[in-house]
Amino acid sequence: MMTEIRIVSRGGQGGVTGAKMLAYAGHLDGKFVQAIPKYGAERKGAPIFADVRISTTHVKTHAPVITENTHSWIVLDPSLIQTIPLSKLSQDTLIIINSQEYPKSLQNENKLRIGKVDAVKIARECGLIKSGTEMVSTVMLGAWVKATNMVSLESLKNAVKHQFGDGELTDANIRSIELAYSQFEFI
Amino acid sequence: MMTEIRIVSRGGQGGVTGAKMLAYAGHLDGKFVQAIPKYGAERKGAPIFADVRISTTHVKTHAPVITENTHSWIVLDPSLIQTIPLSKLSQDTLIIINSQEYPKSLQNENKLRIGKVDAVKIARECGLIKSGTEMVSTVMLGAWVKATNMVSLESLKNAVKHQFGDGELTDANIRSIELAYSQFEFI
Amino acid sequence: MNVKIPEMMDRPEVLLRGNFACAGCGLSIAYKTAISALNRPIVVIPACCSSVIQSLHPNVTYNVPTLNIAFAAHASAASGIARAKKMRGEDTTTVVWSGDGGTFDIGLATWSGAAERNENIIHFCYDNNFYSNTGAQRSGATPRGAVTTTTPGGKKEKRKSIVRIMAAHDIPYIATASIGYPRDLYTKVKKASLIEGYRFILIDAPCPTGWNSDPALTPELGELAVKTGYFPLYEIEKGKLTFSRRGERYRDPEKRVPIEEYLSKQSRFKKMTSTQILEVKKDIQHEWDQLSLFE
Amino acid sequence: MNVKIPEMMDRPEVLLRGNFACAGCGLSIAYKTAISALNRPIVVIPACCSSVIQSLHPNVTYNVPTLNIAFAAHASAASGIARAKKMRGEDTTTVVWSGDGGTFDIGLATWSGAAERNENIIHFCYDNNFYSNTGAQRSGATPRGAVTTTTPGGKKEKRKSIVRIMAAHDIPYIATASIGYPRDLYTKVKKASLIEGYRFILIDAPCPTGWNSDPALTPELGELAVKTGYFPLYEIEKGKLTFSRRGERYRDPEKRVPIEEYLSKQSRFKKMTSTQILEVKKDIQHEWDQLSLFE
Amino acid sequence: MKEMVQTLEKPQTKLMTGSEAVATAAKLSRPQVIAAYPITPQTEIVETLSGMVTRGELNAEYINVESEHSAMGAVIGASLAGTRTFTATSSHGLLYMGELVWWAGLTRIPVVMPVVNRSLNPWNIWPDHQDAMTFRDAGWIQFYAKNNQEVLDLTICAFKIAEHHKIWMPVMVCLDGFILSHTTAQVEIPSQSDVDNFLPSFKPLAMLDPDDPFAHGSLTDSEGIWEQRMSLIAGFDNARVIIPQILTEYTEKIGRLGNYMVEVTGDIDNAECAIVALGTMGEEAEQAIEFLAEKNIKAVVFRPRVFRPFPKKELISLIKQVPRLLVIDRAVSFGNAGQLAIEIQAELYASKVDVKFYQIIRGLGGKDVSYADIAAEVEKVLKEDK
Amino acid sequence: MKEMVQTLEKPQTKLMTGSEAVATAAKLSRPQVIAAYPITPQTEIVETLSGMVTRGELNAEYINVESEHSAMGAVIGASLAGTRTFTATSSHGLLYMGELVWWAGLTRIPVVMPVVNRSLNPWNIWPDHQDAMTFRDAGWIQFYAKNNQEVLDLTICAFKIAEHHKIWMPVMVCLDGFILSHTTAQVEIPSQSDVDNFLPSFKPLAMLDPDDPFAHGSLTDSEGIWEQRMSLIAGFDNARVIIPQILTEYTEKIGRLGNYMVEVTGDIDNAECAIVALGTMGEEAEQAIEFLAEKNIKAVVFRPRVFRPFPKKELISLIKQVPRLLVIDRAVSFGNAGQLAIEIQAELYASKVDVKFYQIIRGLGGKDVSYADIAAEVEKVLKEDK
Amino acid sequence: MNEEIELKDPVLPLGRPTLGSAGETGDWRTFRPKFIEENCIKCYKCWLSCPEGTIRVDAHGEFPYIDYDYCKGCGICVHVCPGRKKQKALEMVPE
Amino acid sequence: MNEEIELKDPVLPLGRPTLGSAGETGDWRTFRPKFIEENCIKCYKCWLSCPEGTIRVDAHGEFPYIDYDYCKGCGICVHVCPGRKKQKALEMVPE
Ligand SMILES: Cc1ncc(C[n+]2csc(CCOP(=O)(O)OP(=O)(O)O)c2C)c(N)n1
Ligand SMILES: Cc1ncc(C[n+]2csc(CCOP(=O)(O)OP(=O)(O)O)c2C)c(N)n1
Ligand code: SF4
Ligand code: SF4
Ligand code: SF4
Ligand code: SF4
Repeated sequence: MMTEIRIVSRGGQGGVTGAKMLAYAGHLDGKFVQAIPKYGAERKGAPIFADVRISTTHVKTHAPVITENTHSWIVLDPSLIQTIPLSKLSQDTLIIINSQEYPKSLQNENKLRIGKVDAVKIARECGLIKSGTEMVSTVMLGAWVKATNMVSLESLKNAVKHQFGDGELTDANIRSIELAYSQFEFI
Repeated sequence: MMTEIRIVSRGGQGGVTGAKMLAYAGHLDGKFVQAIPKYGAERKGAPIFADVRISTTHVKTHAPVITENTHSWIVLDPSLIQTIPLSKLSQDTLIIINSQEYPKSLQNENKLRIGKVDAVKIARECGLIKSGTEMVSTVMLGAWVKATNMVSLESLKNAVKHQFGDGELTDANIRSIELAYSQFEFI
Repeated sequence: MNVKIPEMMDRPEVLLRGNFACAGCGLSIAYKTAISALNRPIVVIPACCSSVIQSLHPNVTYNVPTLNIAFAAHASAASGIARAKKMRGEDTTTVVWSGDGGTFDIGLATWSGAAERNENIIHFCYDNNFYSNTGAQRSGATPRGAVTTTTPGGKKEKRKSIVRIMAAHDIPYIATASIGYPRDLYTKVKKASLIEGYRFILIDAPCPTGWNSDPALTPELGELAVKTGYFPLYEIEKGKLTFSRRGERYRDPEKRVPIEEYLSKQSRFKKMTSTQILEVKKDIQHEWDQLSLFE
Repeated sequence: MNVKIPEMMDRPEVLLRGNFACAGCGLSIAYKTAISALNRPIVVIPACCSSVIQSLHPNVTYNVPTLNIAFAAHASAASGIARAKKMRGEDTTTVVWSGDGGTFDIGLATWSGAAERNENIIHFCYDNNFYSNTGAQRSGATPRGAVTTTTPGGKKEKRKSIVRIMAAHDIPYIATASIGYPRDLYTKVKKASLIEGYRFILIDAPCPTGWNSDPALTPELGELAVKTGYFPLYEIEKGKLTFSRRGERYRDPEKRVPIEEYLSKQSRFKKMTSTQILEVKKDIQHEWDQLSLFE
Repeated sequence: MKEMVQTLEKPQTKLMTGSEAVATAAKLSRPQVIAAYPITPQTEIVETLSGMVTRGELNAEYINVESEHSAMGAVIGASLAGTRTFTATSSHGLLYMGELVWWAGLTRIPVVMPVVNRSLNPWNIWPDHQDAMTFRDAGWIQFYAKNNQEVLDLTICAFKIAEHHKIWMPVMVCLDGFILSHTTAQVEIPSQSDVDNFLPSFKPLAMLDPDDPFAHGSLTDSEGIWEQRMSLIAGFDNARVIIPQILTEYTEKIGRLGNYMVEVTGDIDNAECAIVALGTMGEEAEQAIEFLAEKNIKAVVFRPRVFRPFPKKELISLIKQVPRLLVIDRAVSFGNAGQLAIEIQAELYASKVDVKFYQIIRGLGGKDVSYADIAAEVEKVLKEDK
Repeated sequence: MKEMVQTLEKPQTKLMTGSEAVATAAKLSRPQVIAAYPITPQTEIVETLSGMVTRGELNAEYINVESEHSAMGAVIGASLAGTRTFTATSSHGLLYMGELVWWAGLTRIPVVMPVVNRSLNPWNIWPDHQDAMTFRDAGWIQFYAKNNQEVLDLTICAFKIAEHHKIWMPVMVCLDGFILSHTTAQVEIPSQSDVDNFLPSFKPLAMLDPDDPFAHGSLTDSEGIWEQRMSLIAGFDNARVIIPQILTEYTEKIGRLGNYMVEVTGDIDNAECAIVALGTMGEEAEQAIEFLAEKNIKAVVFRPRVFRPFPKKELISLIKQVPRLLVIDRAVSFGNAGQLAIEIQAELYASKVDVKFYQIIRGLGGKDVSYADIAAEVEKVLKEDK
Repeated sequence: MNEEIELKDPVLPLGRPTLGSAGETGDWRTFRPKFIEENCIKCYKCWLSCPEGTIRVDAHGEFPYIDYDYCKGCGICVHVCPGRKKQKALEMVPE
Repeated sequence: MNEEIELKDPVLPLGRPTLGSAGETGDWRTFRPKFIEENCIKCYKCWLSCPEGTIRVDAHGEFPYIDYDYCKGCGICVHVCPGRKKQKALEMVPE
């Protein structure tokens, strides 16, 4: 069993680090994992994505996730919904969006499972702001865990600890995960 | 018909230029020719050789002359006789030596045709001295032409002109050729 | 005398909007200002951040003919262009646009040869003090004490004095300039463009991403580098050095803004101890002393 | 103060008899004198005449450990050796032995990097003013007006001032020396060997074959280069220049032997016009003027 | 020799990128002199190692050279001065050090160099094998790794192989840029003592030493060159024998790696088609055959893990057992074809093996190649050959 | 296309070395920018050309660069600035410019570069093909000349081939160091007007021009790279067609050269063995078959004059006609075999040709190879295969 | 031999100058510079220092304006703006 | 697989210091330096400048002598020899 997740974000939002943390959480749960950042020449602010695979056996593929097979899309910036090739998605694909409200462009997509969380708000609440940008990636991971239960909340928190070490930043991120976990809702 | 000649000399004696002139003389006679200097890291004074081929058809080989096939050896310095692999030479191979007297080491070689000319003397007579070294190569070519008639004396002289242009040097060289032509003797 | 802004306003748009440069990019300011001052430039760009900001093929942000070339081949490729255009009788200005890595390090022999031949080239080096393209590694231009990804404990050596190295080649024109003083830069480029032979202009070009500085402060960091004496502004014409109006006063260490003000605005200097800062001050003074010899 | 000959007499034999060098070879004198002054040297030799005179494998004329390396890799290979021996705790002296081509041209970036890192190396450049190995082509060290096989009309540019370029790197020790003054050379090498870091010694080493000069005159040409002011002798220690006892007096152009005496002994300068000779005199004076700034 | 295969049954102990795996392996191997120059996508290796040296975790001299030519120059010097050496590069960096890559190969310098494969110009930072393939003649042993675990294990083995006194050659460990270098995956890290037990300290065959002087690489005539070239050929023959031994020793002492030159994945006996590919494309092909199995198509993967020495015998004895062969190259010899395809065909000819042969080129300039793509190619082969 | 062969029936008009032949050909071709760096045994080319420029016999800019990397950099720049360009190198010089050799190949710079073949390190100035072979992947057309006449003729053709708008690629003309470069032989020199008539002035496909700006070689994604690589492959396909046409035109307008990609010498119908070799070893083999004929042994020589594009079809259609094949390489892909042998075998496999195949390596580091040696090898083949 | 194949034209590595070669980089912004006309003294320092060329001026003497399609929101223009009586003519506001 | 092949030792490119590595270079000579003992002041300038090391001195205070096996006859020693009262202690004579 292999689960493929794509995190869609803008340079600077923490999407790549988020992918690593998610993979790490899977790793702590005893799964085989992979985190693939898609590198380009893009700079801060440009759209980028990173893929995560969580599997019960060693992952042999190295390619970016295949659209049809992707289990979940975690979208860190609502303006990036347009980059998702909706028509190619399979039945029940999960899309989690950082957004206050239900995105209009998805209103008629009934083969998908769509959820949202106001990650910007949570990030601000928790003080997760760097150079003026809200760091929403851990928030979004918290929401995804709530939605899927595919890694344990505990492991995700430990992954955050592993990433940021002990200290305020970790505390803030863990708090944000908890908030997201409680505030996430399917639409 | 292809004739192969090896000129044995020391760096600075003009052996390589001699090979070029001999080839040029053959060229003027309407033959196909080749002059191959054997280049090494050797400096002035070190033993070197240069090969000449004169042929009635286009010369296809690019290798140094093969010992057994070599028609003539032109030896610009008697101390270099020792470098000739005498035992490998074929019947009637011609060896022409710059020497005043008959070299002892060749006294028992009766399968060979051996000739000599006192090229040092002739070169001095003609003023062919450069940085203290007698330039004996044209002298030796004159002797070779006498011995073999394989290129015309005229062509050899023209080759010298081609090499050194008009002027004293050419005149001296031509004189040296004539002297060698008259003084050469088989032993 | 510096050109007035209105005189600059009809300059051509050489760097088109909407490219890959980071927000607040110092090299963009440098490029726009310098290249727009030239007559029919042809620009050679070796590997550096400038080869990234130009965006992806088949589009490009540079609005002038541009040859991308291997890291160490800037001045040689430019030599080829300059000679070819001479053969063709075309009126163009051949330019090398290189980072400090390309100029101070891997490509040094290349430009030194071109400088010796006195090729008809203007060589610009925009200096962000490190390899920005590949993620902030040490270069020969990295100042003592600066943390880079290959000098995580801070660089031990002082920065190469590329200008003095250039000056030893006795080329006709050398200048330093800064994106903190765009009019000064523009004026110097205009002046250089009237001279024949190998000309060199070193441009201080802060990199907010690599220096971890506020993008809005890019020009201010340029100014501070001048005011602290860290980056003196001057020209060397036929071997004779003149400090620029903007720079002259910082000859007097007393008049300089304390270097700490400059250092504290960039996290790359965060680890510096006070002894190291003292050494840097010595490096600065040493450079001024050496430069003064050429006055 | 120069060492006395008797003090030199127990020096090791570093260059064995019976090698491929031409008769009267200047580099042989330079090598013998310089390398024999060192403690446990390990010598890195890039492509140059020194890689030829060593004779054919499996024999070698050099009686010290020698690494032959690619033309542009001298100072980097030496950096590797110096660091490795440091790791191993072995007491050796790492040396670059390069011609002017390797130093002035193709390998310039290499040593510049090593100099910036202040690697613990002594870099010798024996300077015969051109590429001797390959048959007398132009190098960055070729003086204006000299005929080489790639400048058959005489070189148009003046020679690079490699010493000023080195000096701009602020390395701890720089010296010029000549095979015309072997004791001076030996003394300088001894001195350099006591200093740590990147040290550079430029040795004037006439090449009778390439210069078409009488082999017996090799040392005299070395002397003449000094006496005509063409090749000033000096040391630069920590940035401070001192002209050597043997060289100081030629600061005064009046005291110099006329350059024509030097030029006329080498057929490479045969084609020079009097205007060119005047230019060369200017080049010489320019170099002295520039050097004097560092006193 | 008993066959061993890479075992990855349990989740491994650390998550790391391929670059970190290289740096970790290097650190465990205790190089004494490191010289390197940054280039995307190799930079993380260099940065990590310089951090280790700075923090004192690795007792080595780290030389921040000013170019790749100098990086290789420095490690050649350091190796001959008697130390274990390490460098890493990619793409244009590899080309820029090309002259010295040859130098190290032809004069037998046992340096270890990971090459993070990246395409060549025009500027493009994404992976293909054009860079490393350019040096397939140059007297280097070449490994191509399929995943981060193999990157780590092979890098440690590379030192032992390079420094084996019957081999004494440089070794390149190739890993696909980004695909491995920047991808995080699980890697099991051996303990320092296990590695020390496997890899003894550096024992120079010849060392620059004032007490026993020699000249290295001096002017050599044709006879000397011939002798050295023949010795290099013999060295590769030795390597064919010794590499599996060293891989065996590693697997026994440290585990997991396997001792094959060519890895076989799948059911060779029933395979309708075999796929040959290097590096991550090889592991991708493994996924592809699982994917094909779902469609009831049987295929097998032969992945040469070693490209130099070229594993002729191993490949031939495998190919003999299958009816069809699909070779996928990630590089081209322009004016002819894919390098891997050319060399395999040559061997097939020499061994008179008859197999239906198909060759394709994929993944140039970082073009994605997924298991689905590979599977589709296999299906195409089967359709064409009906 | 009717077949034409190199004709050398009458003594030619001038005696010159291979280097002079190159320089003469270059001069006749009117390059506008020349940049080169000396290296044995290429120096005479560079020196002769700089003399011609200095004396005003050739109207060109001559750039005395400070390294080969810069030589190739300069001609790339000059070519894109709209001029015909020329350089020449050898051995380590070729390696040192390697990064830019690739640059010229992959970004399509129509420069012409003779390579005077010389062995690689340790220092050795004598000939073999290791230097040029290293760049067989690099997107260059490669010729190997057998004698000084061919050197001259091919160099002139090289410009026309490089600059053909359906090819637009760099061309390397390889000549064996010393064996050709320093050997004096007869060469017929075409008149300037004949050459001008054959070779029109330079017409850039794209030029750096302030009136029509573009960026050359800028950052390119996988799709762009793929497109350019496929175009390069197509360019070689074009070259296969166009090269014989240009050689035909040369032979018609100027004479002598012949229009084949692979030269055949000897009686193919009765040959017991065919010999394949490049450059002067090819002509040496021609002599060898005459030598063998005296012993009543019939052999034939297939000499690929073009190695890139690899003349597959031509070789295969010839090899099909003989029972035995002896391939002689003057270089090695260490860890596998001779490059020529590998590629021919691959083709034999692909074309399912059955021939008794023999391969040897000869002449490394300048080891002499005479016709007698080659003849002996043929005899050995015949003895072995009885 | 195979003259009849179609000879394709070479694809050269040429990029053409293009506005927005990297897309509409305005959406990289999190803050935007806002122009306050009454404070502007038309010194054009913003124009001079904007790395993006997104401070536009139609002619000397006109007010500058901002091309928000490409402005990356670096804040330099605001930082360098002297404004009138210490009141800047530009300020950063959140997107 | 083929463990039984004999594993040869690598041939490394090592040259060893050898007297006369290029042969007895004395035969490159056309003139030879001749030593005239009575004129020698033991200044050892010849020793200092001989490129070949073929001016030999057994110990300080002894007379120099010449190793004719390797002396290339360049004449430097003669040229630099000051000699006694302008009478050189070395002169070149034809071989
Ligand atoms: C031969 C080679 N080595 C390394 C690289 C990788 N590389 C590309 S740009 C760069 C650094 C450029 O630094 P600099 O010249 O200072 O320009 P910046 O990136 O700072 O703008 C490096 C190391 C390369 N492209 N080619
Ligand atoms: C990369 C490379 N380019 C060119 C050469 C050929 N080459 C060998 S030595 C040499 C010139 C050396 O000149 P210099 O350093 O002045 O030393 P010299 O020969 O004068 O002693 C050249 C061009 C080479 N070996 N390698
Ligand atoms: S900098 Fe401020 S005051 Fe000056 S023109 Fe721009 S907006 Fe107006
Ligand atoms: S915020 Fe930055 S990019 Fe935008 S207009 Fe101001 S200076 Fe230009
Ligand atoms: S130079 Fe002359 S005087 Fe001095 S030691 Fe030698 S031979 Fe004697
Ligand atoms: S002639 Fe020359 S080589 Fe001979 S001893 Fe005198 S200086 Fe030495």
